[in-house]
Amino acid sequence: MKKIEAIIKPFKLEEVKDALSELGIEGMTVTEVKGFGRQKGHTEIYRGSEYTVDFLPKIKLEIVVADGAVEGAVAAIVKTAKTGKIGDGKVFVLPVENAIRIRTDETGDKAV
Amino acid sequence: MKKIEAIIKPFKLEEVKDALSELGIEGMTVTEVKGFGRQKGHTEIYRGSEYTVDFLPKIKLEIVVADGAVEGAVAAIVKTAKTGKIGDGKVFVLPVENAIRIRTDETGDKAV
Amino acid sequence: MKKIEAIIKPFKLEEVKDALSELGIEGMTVTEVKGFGRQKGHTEIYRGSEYTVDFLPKIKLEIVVADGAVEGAVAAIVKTAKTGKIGDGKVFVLPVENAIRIRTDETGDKAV
Amino acid sequence: MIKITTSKIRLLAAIASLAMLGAVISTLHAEDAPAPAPTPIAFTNAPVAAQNAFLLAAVTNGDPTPTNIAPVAIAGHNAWMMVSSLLVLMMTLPGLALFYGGLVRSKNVLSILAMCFGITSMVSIIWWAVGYSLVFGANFASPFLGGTENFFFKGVTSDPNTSYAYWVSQNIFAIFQLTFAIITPALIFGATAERLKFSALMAFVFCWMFIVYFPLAHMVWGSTGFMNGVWNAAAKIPAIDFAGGTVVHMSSGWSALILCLILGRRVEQSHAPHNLVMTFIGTALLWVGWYGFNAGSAVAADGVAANAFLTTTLATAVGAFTWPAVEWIFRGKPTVLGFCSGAVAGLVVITPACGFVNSTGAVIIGVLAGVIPYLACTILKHIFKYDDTLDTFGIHGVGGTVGALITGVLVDPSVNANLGGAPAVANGLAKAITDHSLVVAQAKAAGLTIVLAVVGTVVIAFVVKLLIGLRPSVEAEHQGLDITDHGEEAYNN
Amino acid sequence: MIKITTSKIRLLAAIASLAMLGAVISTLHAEDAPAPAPTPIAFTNAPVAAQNAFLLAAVTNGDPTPTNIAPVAIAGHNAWMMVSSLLVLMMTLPGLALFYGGLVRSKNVLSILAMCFGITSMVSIIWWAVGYSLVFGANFASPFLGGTENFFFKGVTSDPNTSYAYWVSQNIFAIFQLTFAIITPALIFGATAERLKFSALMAFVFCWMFIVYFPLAHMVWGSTGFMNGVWNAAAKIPAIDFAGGTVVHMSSGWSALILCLILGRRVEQSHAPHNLVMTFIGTALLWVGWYGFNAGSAVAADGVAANAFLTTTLATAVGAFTWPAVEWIFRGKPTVLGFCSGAVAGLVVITPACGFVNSTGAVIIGVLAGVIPYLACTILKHIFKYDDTLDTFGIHGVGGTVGALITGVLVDPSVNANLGGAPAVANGLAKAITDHSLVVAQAKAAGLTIVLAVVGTVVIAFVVKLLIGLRPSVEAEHQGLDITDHGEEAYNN
Amino acid sequence: MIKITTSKIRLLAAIASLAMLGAVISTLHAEDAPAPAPTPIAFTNAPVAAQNAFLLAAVTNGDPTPTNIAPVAIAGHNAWMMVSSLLVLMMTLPGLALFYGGLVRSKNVLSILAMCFGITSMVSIIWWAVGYSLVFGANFASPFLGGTENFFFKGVTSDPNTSYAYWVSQNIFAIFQLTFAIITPALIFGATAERLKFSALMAFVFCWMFIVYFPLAHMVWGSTGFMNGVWNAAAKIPAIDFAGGTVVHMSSGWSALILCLILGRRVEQSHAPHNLVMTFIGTALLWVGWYGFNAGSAVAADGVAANAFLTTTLATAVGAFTWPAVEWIFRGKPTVLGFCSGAVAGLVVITPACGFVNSTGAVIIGVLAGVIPYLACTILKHIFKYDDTLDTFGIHGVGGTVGALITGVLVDPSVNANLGGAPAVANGLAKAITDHSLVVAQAKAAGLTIVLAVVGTVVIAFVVKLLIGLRPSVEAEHQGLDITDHGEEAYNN
Ligand SMILES: Nc1ncnc2c1ncn2[C@@H]1O[C@H](COP(=O)(O)OP(=O)(O)O)[C@@H](O)[C@H]1O
Ligand SMILES: Nc1ncnc2c1ncn2[C@@H]1O[C@H](COP(=O)(O)OP(=O)(O)O)[C@@H](O)[C@H]1O
Ligand SMILES: Nc1ncnc2c1ncn2[C@@H]1O[C@H](COP(=O)(O)OP(=O)(O)O)[C@@H](O)[C@H]1O
Repeated sequence: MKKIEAIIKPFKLEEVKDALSELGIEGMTVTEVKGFGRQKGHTEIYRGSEYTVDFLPKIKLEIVVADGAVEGAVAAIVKTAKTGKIGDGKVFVLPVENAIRIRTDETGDKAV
Repeated sequence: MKKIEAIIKPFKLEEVKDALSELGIEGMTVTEVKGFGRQKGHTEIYRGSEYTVDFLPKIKLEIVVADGAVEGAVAAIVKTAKTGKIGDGKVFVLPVENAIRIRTDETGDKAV
Repeated sequence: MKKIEAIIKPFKLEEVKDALSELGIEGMTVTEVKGFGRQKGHTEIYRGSEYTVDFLPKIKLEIVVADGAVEGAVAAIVKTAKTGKIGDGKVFVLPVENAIRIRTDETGDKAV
Repeated sequence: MIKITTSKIRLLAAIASLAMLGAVISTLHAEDAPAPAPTPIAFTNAPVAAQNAFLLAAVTNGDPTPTNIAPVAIAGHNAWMMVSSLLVLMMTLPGLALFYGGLVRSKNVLSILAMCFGITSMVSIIWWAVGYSLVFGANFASPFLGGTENFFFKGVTSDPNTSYAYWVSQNIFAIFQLTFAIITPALIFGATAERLKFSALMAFVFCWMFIVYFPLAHMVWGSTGFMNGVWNAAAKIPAIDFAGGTVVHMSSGWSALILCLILGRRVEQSHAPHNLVMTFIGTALLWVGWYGFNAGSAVAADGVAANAFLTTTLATAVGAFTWPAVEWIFRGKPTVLGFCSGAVAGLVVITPACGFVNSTGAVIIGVLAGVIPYLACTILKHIFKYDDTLDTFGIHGVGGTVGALITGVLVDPSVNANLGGAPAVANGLAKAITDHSLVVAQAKAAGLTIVLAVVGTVVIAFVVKLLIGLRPSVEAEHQGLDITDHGEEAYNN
Repeated sequence: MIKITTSKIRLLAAIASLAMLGAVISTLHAEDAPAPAPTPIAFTNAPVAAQNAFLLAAVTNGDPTPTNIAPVAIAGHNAWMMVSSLLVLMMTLPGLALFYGGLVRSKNVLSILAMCFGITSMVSIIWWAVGYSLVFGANFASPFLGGTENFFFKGVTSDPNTSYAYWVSQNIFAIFQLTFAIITPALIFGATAERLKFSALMAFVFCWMFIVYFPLAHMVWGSTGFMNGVWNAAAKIPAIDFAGGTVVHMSSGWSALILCLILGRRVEQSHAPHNLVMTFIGTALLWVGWYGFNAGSAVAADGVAANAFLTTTLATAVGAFTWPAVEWIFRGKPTVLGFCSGAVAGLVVITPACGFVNSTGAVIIGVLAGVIPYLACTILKHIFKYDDTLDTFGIHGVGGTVGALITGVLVDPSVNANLGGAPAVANGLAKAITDHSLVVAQAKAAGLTIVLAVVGTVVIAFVVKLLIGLRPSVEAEHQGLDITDHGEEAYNN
Repeated sequence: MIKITTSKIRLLAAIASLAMLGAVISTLHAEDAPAPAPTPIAFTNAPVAAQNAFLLAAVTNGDPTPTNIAPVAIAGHNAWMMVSSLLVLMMTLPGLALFYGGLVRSKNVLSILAMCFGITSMVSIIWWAVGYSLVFGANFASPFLGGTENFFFKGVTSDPNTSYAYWVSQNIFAIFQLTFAIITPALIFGATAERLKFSALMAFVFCWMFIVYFPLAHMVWGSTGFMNGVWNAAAKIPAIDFAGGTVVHMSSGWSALILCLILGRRVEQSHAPHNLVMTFIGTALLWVGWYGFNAGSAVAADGVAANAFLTTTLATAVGAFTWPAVEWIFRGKPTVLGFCSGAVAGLVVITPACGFVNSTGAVIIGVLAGVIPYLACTILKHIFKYDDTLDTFGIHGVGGTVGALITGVLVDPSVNANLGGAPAVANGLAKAITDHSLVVAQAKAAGLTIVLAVVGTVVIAFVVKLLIGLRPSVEAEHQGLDITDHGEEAYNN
């Protein structure tokens, strides 16, 4: 089992979700985050004070999948989230040792 | 050391926290997230426009514990977070290589 | 590749970010979280009702870096985030198996 | 497709049958209108002295009867009463809705707004159809209910209804009074917040208006009212209530207590207000709007209104000072919710008194308002363990009762000549004031109000429970009423 | 450093050339003012009977002409009109801004606020310079535009302008009317929310005031206006519009439809309102402020204002009841947005009618307002697939049109004596009412309004598109107009 | 248990000793009231001509002295002054609280609300006890302080106080003036936001009212005031200040500058406003409420009020246009905060002038207001590096000073007959206007105001610092004042 963490542009969420659903991935968890990276922020001016916004709104997707499903999921995310412009985001893959579905106590691949 | 990530229903947070405290777990980090899964969302209608809400409010708990404490902690979470209804959530266990307490520079199991 | 997760006090974010930038770390992802730990919360009273706040506002930083950069990054975080007071937070290091830059399809160390 | 659920059918049935009942009751004693007054003369035909006396009376809210010229709507008074009416509407929308809405969890805030809006719209329709007439009509010649002559606002024109105001258009008066009929039931739902179904609310309020509000409002303010000490020479209980201590605050506060007892406690434990800034805005708008409520209750822009304006300001400011001061002393910190609570408590307690007490009285009332409701919300509530979610009983029930009684003690006839007017002399009010025994009549009025509110609420609540149920499912309570009752969420991105 | 971008130069050029155009057009037919009325006598020199008649007229908004004493500003009326003016200002700032702002995504909320504020400030300046005069001046002696005599508020003093009100200071009247000139264009931008550049908006509104608003307002309300049935004996279309069904709601609603068609659909698909509490507050303030709009349109605190106050309340409450009731029946749940929409629809539809119909008429109007705009927003919009973001056309365009027509059906001359006044008799309005044929004139007025709004908007929109462009880039639309147009974010920590 | 901390004891001690001081000072020169005017005759006993003159004066705010009939409270004026009072209260609660509250970080927003509420309640009590009398009393016969005769609102009834208004109830006048005494100190705390303890604030304001506000308000508006050019024939500085350029804006703005210098900079660096929508709502309510402030300062609903209404609207709109226009040109984008700032600056600068200038003057003032405070907030502040958190000095201090001076330049006696009244002739004001030398008196008044504000603030700040300290700990500043001072959080779930 792996956890895929994808940082994407907020307006791409629906598209990515739909692409993953089509792959049969039935669960994911979404967090609103702020990203700092190569994509330049902007300066906001409030009366006399300048305020530099380096942290841009991003969406973090977390999806735990069985090992075999990783590649397809990552490809789907990369494909749908791409705009080709800087700031499109990243996908990270992390190892997961176990998963449990709280409702049923199922564990492992069955739980995700 | 392992990181336990639990996605639970928001109103269960207090109960789960208390159960973990009883086990002697003294630290955890909580994030408000949105979950997509088997639990059905609902449709909201704003004047003429339908708006489907698939992402439901969930709480993500992150707890880093020594290897020996994983089992108990997971069991406690599963027990208290369970309502038996769809959408109860998941628990994931991930490997952690190191932990440092910023205040004291302690590392490893002592740091969590 | 490793993922560094740091839980820090909110007002330290700018400082930590600057320290990491100086190390040449160009990307990170930030989440507002609530932390539960040794740092005592406080009691709020709304008319007759007491309401205990155990969960304090914290910032979670996630930075994926090449293996060689881990040590320096962790040291920089620990140094700048430290106030010496309880509640300064933790740094966790997790293994990462792969990283992909969505924009360019680059993978591995080049992607972060 | 049309979704007609069982509960909806039951709700409609309940409403319909109560409408029948109301209509039947309301026409039972219908009689002819009282004999008309002697025909007045036209302004131009009156002697100059009478013309001038009439004009002076017009701009100072004097009594034009001696001139025998028919009073007309006068700009200054009409202007003030239009302003007052919109201010009291603003108290409910958005004032009260924000005050209450900020205090609940974010998943229930829309349910508060919907209740305020639902009550506003439904009560307006009832008021137009029968309510105004049942309260301010006269052809029942009854101390307990008005009459049928103004059903569907028949005869409610831009000319004054001289039973209530010489110089204000009756249609404005009718709307002004409507705004009171709106906010009163809306207050109740603070006590039951986060656990009462919207459909149950609507059915409850529908019945409550007929069974509690209309009779009570007539008794206190109707020209033939049972407890209308100032204006009804035949009042059996010569009590006074300037702007609604009994009618508005006691009736809603005691009904709230009963209803929250019947409902039981919420499923989830206590929580912090989701948005105190919202509650603060609501409080401020309540305060601002309350000038319409209190000074507007003079139904003129005269010296009595001016006095009510002054006393309202002082009592509120002192209440807002005292409550957080008490917190600071006993709890270590003055809170924003304490400021808000103290201000609202001050407003509640001064309401029945504002047109009858002087500035010193107002300051005393402010101090009481900062202490007694505070104790009710912090100690009484814990002792008896009722789940008065937003302290409607603690502030309106207790505060209203304190106000009704203290008015009898602090009354100062020098600020309001009507306290020595002909009706007050006839029914004993004037004497009670001189004797310092007015508090007895006030206690009787308060007692009668409590009985009516409690009994009415028990009966209605059980009927509604039987027909359509009061509480949402536990699941729904967890999810929040915004989604389950209204299919919406307050905050998105 | 000064950043002068091309688009800014183009914008300035556009504004400047239109200012020229406006100025030229507006002076084309300038003529001398009409012959002055016979010199009035001083109050102290008038006979006592005249003095008293004058005083009575003063406090009841009577006609002082027979006394031959020059009318002056009277406290009660001035007070009410100052209040009305600030209420209508409050409708835009913050009312409409919150109503609209809550419905957009959080990344576009500031752009709504900036549009409301930008229009308020720019239109105020235009109004002072030329607008007031072009609408309420007379020296063009034209049915289509006013005159030049009040450019830069020349002669706009604290004395009354007796062509419009005997007892209200002209400077207050000018500001009261300014608040209408502000809110009208601000309504338009609900339809184009989230995808119109701020610079394009400012240029559009600048032109729209000259081409659509000023002529239309003069036609309907100017003393020599083409469709001013009540006050212009020579009106060619003797239509009635008490507070702006055609001038305000139809003009903005139909312009909104055209502009949103020209713009095309938004890039991102439909979304939930970012803050329904905000929309609720906006709705409540619109309702409260609308009393200034409607009852203030009597330009006096008299019986006509009183009637408008009543009808406005009833229609709004009934609208707010009906819309969610329809939702409850057909969709299963009454929504808070439904309450808000129904209330606003009620306010829109009663606007032209409020001073001309009775309470029964108001209730009928409320029901229509809860049903017809509901259908427009839910069905019509889906059929024709225009992206009217916040339903400006559905509510103001459709509701305004319904209101204009239904006023012709429900008019009740007994609530407003002016419907039988000398001008109304001369131009045929009085007869049309007796004949029940007024709806024909109303339809003509509505048709003329639609033509003017549609043609004007098409022309202006294409000119602005050519000069500075209408839409932001797709990137900017994704990022949100708050950052791209104003460099700010609404919410931080 | 009761928690009595040392700081609380010190605070109480400070307040108590200052109360003593105030009381002592205030009775020092107490003398008998001035000789009463000749007994007026009753209305009914006056000749008809006098009656009619009296009635006309009543509804137009004329001078009834020639009729020798005692003036009474008149509906139209009372109505307007009640409205004005509640509008100015609304400026503080919730207006200013939201304007300031939106600009701070979310962890300090409640501290802003608590300060506004705390000041409102405490100042109300002081005002009732001694403040009103010290400002508007007369028995000290002093140009610097009023008298003791109205302590505890003795004699403040519904009859007019004819030294200030013929036709308005004195109790309304007293509350109207209270609302000014509330907002003035509340303005100060924009400059010190996010780093001043609540207890320090309360102690500071308590002293500041006695040392700065009461003397200054008497000097400018008291019937025996040192700088009351319009009404005091013996004024030494015949300056004019219609609604409080010196008393309200300069006094608070300069005090704010000094206090923020004494406090030092905040611990955390600059930040974005936490909720610009909140600031926008606050701005809009300030604008709406300011009509009570400015037009209400006529203390009548007359032509002077009407003119103030007009000039306030124009200056604000032009200010709101100019500030973002300057931003657009120099910075590339017009901001919502720019609109808000420009509107408030326009309101500030027009305040002393509103009843004395014409519409052209108002437009000029609007332009100045959009430019000069803008420069103060963006350039001056950076040069001198003071941490005026929310630009209280930049807008109120600088804007108020500009307003005070420019009023002397743009004054137009044709809009306000009082500028040529008997007192103005006696003290040289009338001549200064004809000579175009009024600006000298204005500069003197401004200078005196600055000296009083600066010296008073320095003294009080150091006393309070010594007794209870001004700043919270660095830890507390990081955590936010909401939790540390009030034990609450604004936003939860
Ligand atoms: N090393 C990293 N660790 C964690 N998150 C990162 C890292 N680098 C980038 N990110 C996230 O990815 C987002 C996009 O990265 P950015 O460098 O702006 O553009 P791109 O993805 O096109 O290279 C950032 O806003 C941040 O949230
Ligand atoms: N594969 C997954 N990866 C990450 N999070 C998941 C995954 N599947 C489910 N979740 C999270 O768990 C929550 C509950 O899952 P759901 O399928 O609705 O019900 P259940 O846990 O009862 O099977 C989801 O809302 C989502 O937040
Ligand atoms: N075992 C843990 N797992 C995850 N997060 C933790 C854990 N322990 C502490 N934290 C996070 O670190 C923060 C600081 O921890 P705390 O015990 O309060 O102080 P300190 O870091 O000084 O020991 C907590 O608020 C929480 O967010």
